[in-house]
Amino acid sequence: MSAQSLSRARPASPATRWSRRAAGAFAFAALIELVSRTGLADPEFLPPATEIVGRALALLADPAFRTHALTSLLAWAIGLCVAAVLAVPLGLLLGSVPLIDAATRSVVEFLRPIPSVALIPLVALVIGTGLQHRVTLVVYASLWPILYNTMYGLRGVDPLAKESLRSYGFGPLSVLLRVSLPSSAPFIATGVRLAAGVALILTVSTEIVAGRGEGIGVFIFFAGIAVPARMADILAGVFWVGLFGVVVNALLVAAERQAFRWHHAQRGEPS
Amino acid sequence: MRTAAFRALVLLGLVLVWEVGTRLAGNPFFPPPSTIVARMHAMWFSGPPATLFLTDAAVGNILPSLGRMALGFAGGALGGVVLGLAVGLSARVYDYLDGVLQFLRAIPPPALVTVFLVVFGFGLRMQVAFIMFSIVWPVLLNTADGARSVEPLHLETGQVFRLSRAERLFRVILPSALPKMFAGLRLALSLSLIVMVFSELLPGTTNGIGFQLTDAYSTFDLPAMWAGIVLLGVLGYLLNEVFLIVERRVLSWHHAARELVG
Amino acid sequence: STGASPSASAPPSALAAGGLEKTQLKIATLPAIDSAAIYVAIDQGLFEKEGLEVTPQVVQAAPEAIPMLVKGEIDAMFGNYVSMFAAHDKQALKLRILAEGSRAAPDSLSVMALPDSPIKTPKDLEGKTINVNVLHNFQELALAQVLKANNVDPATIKYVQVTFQNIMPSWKGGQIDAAYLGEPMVTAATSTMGARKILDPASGPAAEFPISGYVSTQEWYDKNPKTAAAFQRAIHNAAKLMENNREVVAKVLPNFTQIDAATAATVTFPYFSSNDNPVRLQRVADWMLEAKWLTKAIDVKSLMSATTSG
Amino acid sequence: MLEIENLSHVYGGGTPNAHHAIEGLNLSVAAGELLCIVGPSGCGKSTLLRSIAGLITPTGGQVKVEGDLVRQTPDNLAVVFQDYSRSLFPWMSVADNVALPLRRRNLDKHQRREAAQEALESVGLENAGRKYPFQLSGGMQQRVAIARALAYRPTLMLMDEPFGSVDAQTREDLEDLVLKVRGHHQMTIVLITHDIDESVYVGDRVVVLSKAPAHVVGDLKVDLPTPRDQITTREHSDFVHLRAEVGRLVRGHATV
Amino acid sequence: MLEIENLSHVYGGGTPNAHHAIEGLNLSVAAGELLCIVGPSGCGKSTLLRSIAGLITPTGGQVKVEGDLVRQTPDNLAVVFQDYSRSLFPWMSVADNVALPLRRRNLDKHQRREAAQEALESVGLENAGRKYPFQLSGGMQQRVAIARALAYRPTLMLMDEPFGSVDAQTREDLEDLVLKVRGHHQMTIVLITHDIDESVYVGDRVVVLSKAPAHVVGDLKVDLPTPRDQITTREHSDFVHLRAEVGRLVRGHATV
Ligand SMILES: Nc1ncnc2c1ncn2[C@@H]1O[C@H](COP(=O)(O)OP(=O)(O)OP(=O)(O)O)[C@@H](O)[C@H]1O
Ligand SMILES: Nc1ncnc2c1ncn2[C@@H]1O[C@H](COP(=O)(O)OP(=O)(O)OP(=O)(O)O)[C@@H](O)[C@H]1O
Ligand SMILES: [Mg+2]
Ligand SMILES: [Mg+2]
Repeated sequence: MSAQSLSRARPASPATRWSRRAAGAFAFAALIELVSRTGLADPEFLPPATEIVGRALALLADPAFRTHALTSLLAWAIGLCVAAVLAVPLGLLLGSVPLIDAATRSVVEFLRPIPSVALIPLVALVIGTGLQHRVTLVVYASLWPILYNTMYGLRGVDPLAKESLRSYGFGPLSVLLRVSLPSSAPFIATGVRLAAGVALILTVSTEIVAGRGEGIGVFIFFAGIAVPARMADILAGVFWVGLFGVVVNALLVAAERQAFRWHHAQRGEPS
Repeated sequence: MRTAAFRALVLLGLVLVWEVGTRLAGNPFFPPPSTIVARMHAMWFSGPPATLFLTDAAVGNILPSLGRMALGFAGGALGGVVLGLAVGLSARVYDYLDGVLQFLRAIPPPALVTVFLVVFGFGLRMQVAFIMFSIVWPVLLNTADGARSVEPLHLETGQVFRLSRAERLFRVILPSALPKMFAGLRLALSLSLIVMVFSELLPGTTNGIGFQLTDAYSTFDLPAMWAGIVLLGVLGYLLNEVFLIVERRVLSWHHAARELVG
Repeated sequence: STGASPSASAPPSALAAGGLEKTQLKIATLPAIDSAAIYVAIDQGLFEKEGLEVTPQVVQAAPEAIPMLVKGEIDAMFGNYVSMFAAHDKQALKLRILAEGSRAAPDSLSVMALPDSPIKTPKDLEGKTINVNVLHNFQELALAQVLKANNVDPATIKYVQVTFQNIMPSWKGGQIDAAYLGEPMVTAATSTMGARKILDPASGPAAEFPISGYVSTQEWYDKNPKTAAAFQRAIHNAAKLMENNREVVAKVLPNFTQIDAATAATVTFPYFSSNDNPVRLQRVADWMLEAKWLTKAIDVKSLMSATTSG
Repeated sequence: MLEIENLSHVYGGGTPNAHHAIEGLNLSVAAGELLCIVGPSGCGKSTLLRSIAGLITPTGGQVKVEGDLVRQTPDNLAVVFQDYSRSLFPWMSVADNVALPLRRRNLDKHQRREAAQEALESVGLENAGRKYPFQLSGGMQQRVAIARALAYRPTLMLMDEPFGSVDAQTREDLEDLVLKVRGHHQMTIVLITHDIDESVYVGDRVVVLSKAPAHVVGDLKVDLPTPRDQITTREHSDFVHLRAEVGRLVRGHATV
Repeated sequence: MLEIENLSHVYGGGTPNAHHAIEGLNLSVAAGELLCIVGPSGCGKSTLLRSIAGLITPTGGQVKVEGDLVRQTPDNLAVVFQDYSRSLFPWMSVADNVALPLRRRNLDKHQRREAAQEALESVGLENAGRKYPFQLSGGMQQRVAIARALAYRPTLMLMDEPFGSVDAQTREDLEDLVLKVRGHHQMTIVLITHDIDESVYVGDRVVVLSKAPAHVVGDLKVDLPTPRDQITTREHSDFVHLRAEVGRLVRGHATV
């Protein structure tokens, strides 16, 4: 994915680009390795990168860990999908009907900053503590990026494009769905990408704080209460979560490039 | 003015429903708003006039919390804008950093508490770092998106007239990216309030709204817990209103150009 | 026969055993040594003998189990008395103590200092920062009594809440002056870091301080009195079994804690209560009242079974 | 067909920057008529068009289409916007852009696609259907906007400088196309142009607007023989006379 | 001043939708010359302009400005884009839009503002400086874009249908303005237009391009007396002759 640069640089070859990515990742790992090996941070609490990755690979072979991972994955996927399905229409509604926006804004803005820590017991009380508990919290947190990006995306739509359709006698709903939505879709997609990360964080965090049964967060929690804490296990779990985030982001970016070819091609980016 | 009255009316109606509902349910986990407000008053707002009616508990908890939040938000927003622009504008920076950033973005901060602790130690530094680390992402991604979707002809115009890099950045790219950046900042603002609460669960914290809130829950002082929740809601609402005023100022051209027609 | 049996497939012996109202129980436990009795009872078939089938559910901390208890997702839970009494006092929960669980044994809790620390005696703790798992809980309550007995003003101590996992880094990093540890950390800190014991918080006035027990709601208890009694018997029997037999405990620890067999062999266990004793439990409630953690006195006896079993 | 009574429009009314774009404008257009509007740059022509299309609510007076007051966009109306490039949807292929309004007609997908292709052919873009708007030149985009309006077969067509970006030959062809389509499908057309020759060539009537605030300063009936022809019509003595007349009226109210 | 050798440009090269916009185009423009380019819609005129401005890298051949190969945008170059409305910055007032490029000139803020105001006056927009682009009509926006380029005082000016959206009178005034400025400031100008009369009136030379892929099919020297005059020049017999000649060349390569 090439970016619009300040000066027009020739797009680098895929090989160059991959080697840069590798260099970036390698530098990051090397930094951790260094900080740990030199004792800048106590290696007991921040083990070297090689150890973390080694442990992460070993965990792959552990069926219990795989169950943990799959459970988290499920909660994440359900939560993200529900959030997207709720947030996009809601964003369209709030972004296009000022009256509803005005009516709900105080409530929405009031509810938004309530942290999930405060909600954990209350949600548990109302809907129980199973999968639905995690999913509810995930939905609650990952709703917002999609909602806001939808609302702000709608505002950026070229009014002349909307007028064009209106002039053909299309009603407000058609204009919303046929012009405003596709026009703001790339920005909504960015919101979904943001939400995917938030959902991942919330899934694992909820598990760490209040999960039981299975889940990467539960795995991390138990590694943390061991004496001494199994930091390599914790960070190996973190490694897989982070890597999963990278993969999900890459997939979503690829999907965006496919779906919004018009958007990127127009900007002279190779597809 | 009319929408303001309308909003107040809606809010009033909802509070009434809440009051009636909780009274009927009689569940100690869900105290009625009147109880909560009374508790808030007793806890925070019954002080002497000299301190603007704030109690010691308010001065000792609300103010430090807001300070942490403000620092974290400022740092995170700045970092997000700078990184977002870099990643959005330079293919090279994008290649080098994107993988690492996406990796970090997915990491649940609670799993890293120990690492934060060894790197930053107890207290403000760790808390602010924690908030920054959590809120930087919406700003970063949305800024990058904004920087990437500048109207191509605007860039070409800048190029033709040989604007310097700084001029292109500050006079062309930044203004174009601003509307999207603001979406990210608005997300980050409420997020910073949420993460502030989390940061006050970190080892060694001794004050703050989040600290009071969790302490209230662990001692089952439920009205006090709800007082914390409501305070956060009110703060979030107020901060958002301030944010919108700033946004309307900064983006007046955008709103006018987009809303005038039709 | 009682129609209250939830499942027709319950073993007929259970019904015969005394007409239990409910035979399948879900109990929330903690991933700590204190919870061992319930696992021993399962392992040794003590519940089965009472006609009960118990499924333990490990939760991260006791306050999280309270919504589950209130909502009826679980039948009973293992929790520390200070939290439970606070919840009861604030009417978040109408409490019923089914069976006592654990009491602090000498050296199962310890306030410790690193080898090169200037803190040598309890007096040196004055004005120092000490960690606790959760603020305003049994750790503070017990330590306050012991400090007073050692002529140290408890009010001078600064408590900071540090999660389990972060005690060691904070301690080594100098962010806490002395560490308030429980097992198995006491053993680990002694052997790997050469940490010194400054004070045993479960000594003197706080000796055999009751820490945790098995509780349900009053409502649940009223509905299932026979089941409650059977449960109490099984727990007490397990405790009796554990009194002089470390192996039965060590065997179950890896099931629900992160303590491996080797460590299990060396750690100091708490006392597991093989009978219920309202008198020693009343002490906890009284101290809480003294610390103003309760709004009014609690008569602990009224929350406990008439049959003290044992 | 179209009646405009005492129309006024003020932009930013109430603010110190209020701008009177139109003031007390009266105009009526008969069904089937092709009315050309000329007038100085910035006088208020596009504003007038927007009022007719119901895209803005004029601050004074009224617009009636087929006797009904225009509040929303009237039925069976098509607009070719001056800023044609922004009026095309960048996320759709050219063919989809043209076919989209046809959803308002009872046509199935196949028919829509055919009608779109036909319209594109008529403006000389038979090969552009699968491209995206940004892949077309300015003039080609303008022709897509025209094709979109034509394919819709409106009864009232509003065109805002529709031929400004095409070469002379194409322009003539498009002029003739509009004349032909108008004849076939009984359209009423209001066409804004800066080309005085064009206004006389295609118009049944030419209305000249004053500079801002716009009102009518000239209303000329064009009585040239039909069908018109690019060579003979332009040589017609009436043509030469009318064009000079329009030119005089416009020049009397120019801006620079 | 400007040399174009064997220029080719293919859009979407390597894909099945590859489009040859320009092929083997040769052209040179002397310093101080005003070259008009005419050609059918979509033939590749804007593409040519973009290559000269260094905005696209042509897939073949080369462009030299003052002897230097164009890789980036050459110094002292200004462009009036065909899509003028999109080339203005919506977040800046009109005056700021015009003044922005002047930051490259060693002018202080006050001087920049004055130069901008002067340029706006010259295009008849003395009162529009404090407005925002979206508050202007199409023709006014186009004039802002022209004012911006003029204020910059480039040595090479590229104009892509710069007068397409203004009325006849304003158009003539702007034509004369460009001629005047060119004389005063020694500019070289390449101007794309669809108006054949205009090309002959303002041009020192008129180049006619073929339809896509574009190459030069006609290159006519315009030997009309200077200074030109809207009435007398257009009555000049050479003018009538040249315009017919250009018309013939364009028509021979039209699209519809
Ligand atoms: N970005 C692009 N991708 C693909 N094809 C393009 C692109 N830009 C232009 N073209 C094609 O190149 C050809 C020439 O385009 P160009 O804009 O140079 O034409 P033009 O001569 O300026 O036409 P007009 O007079 O209509 O503005 C057109 O056929 C167009 O479809
Ligand atoms: N949104 C707006 N806000 C404020 N003023 C506006 C707005 N739109 C147009 N105007 C002003 O109204 C006047 C008429 O504009 P309009 O677009 O109708 O002109 P026009 O006749 O179409 O001109 P042109 O031939 O240049 O397109 C102009 O002076 C313009 O500055
Ligand atoms: Mg107009
Ligand atoms: Mg062009």
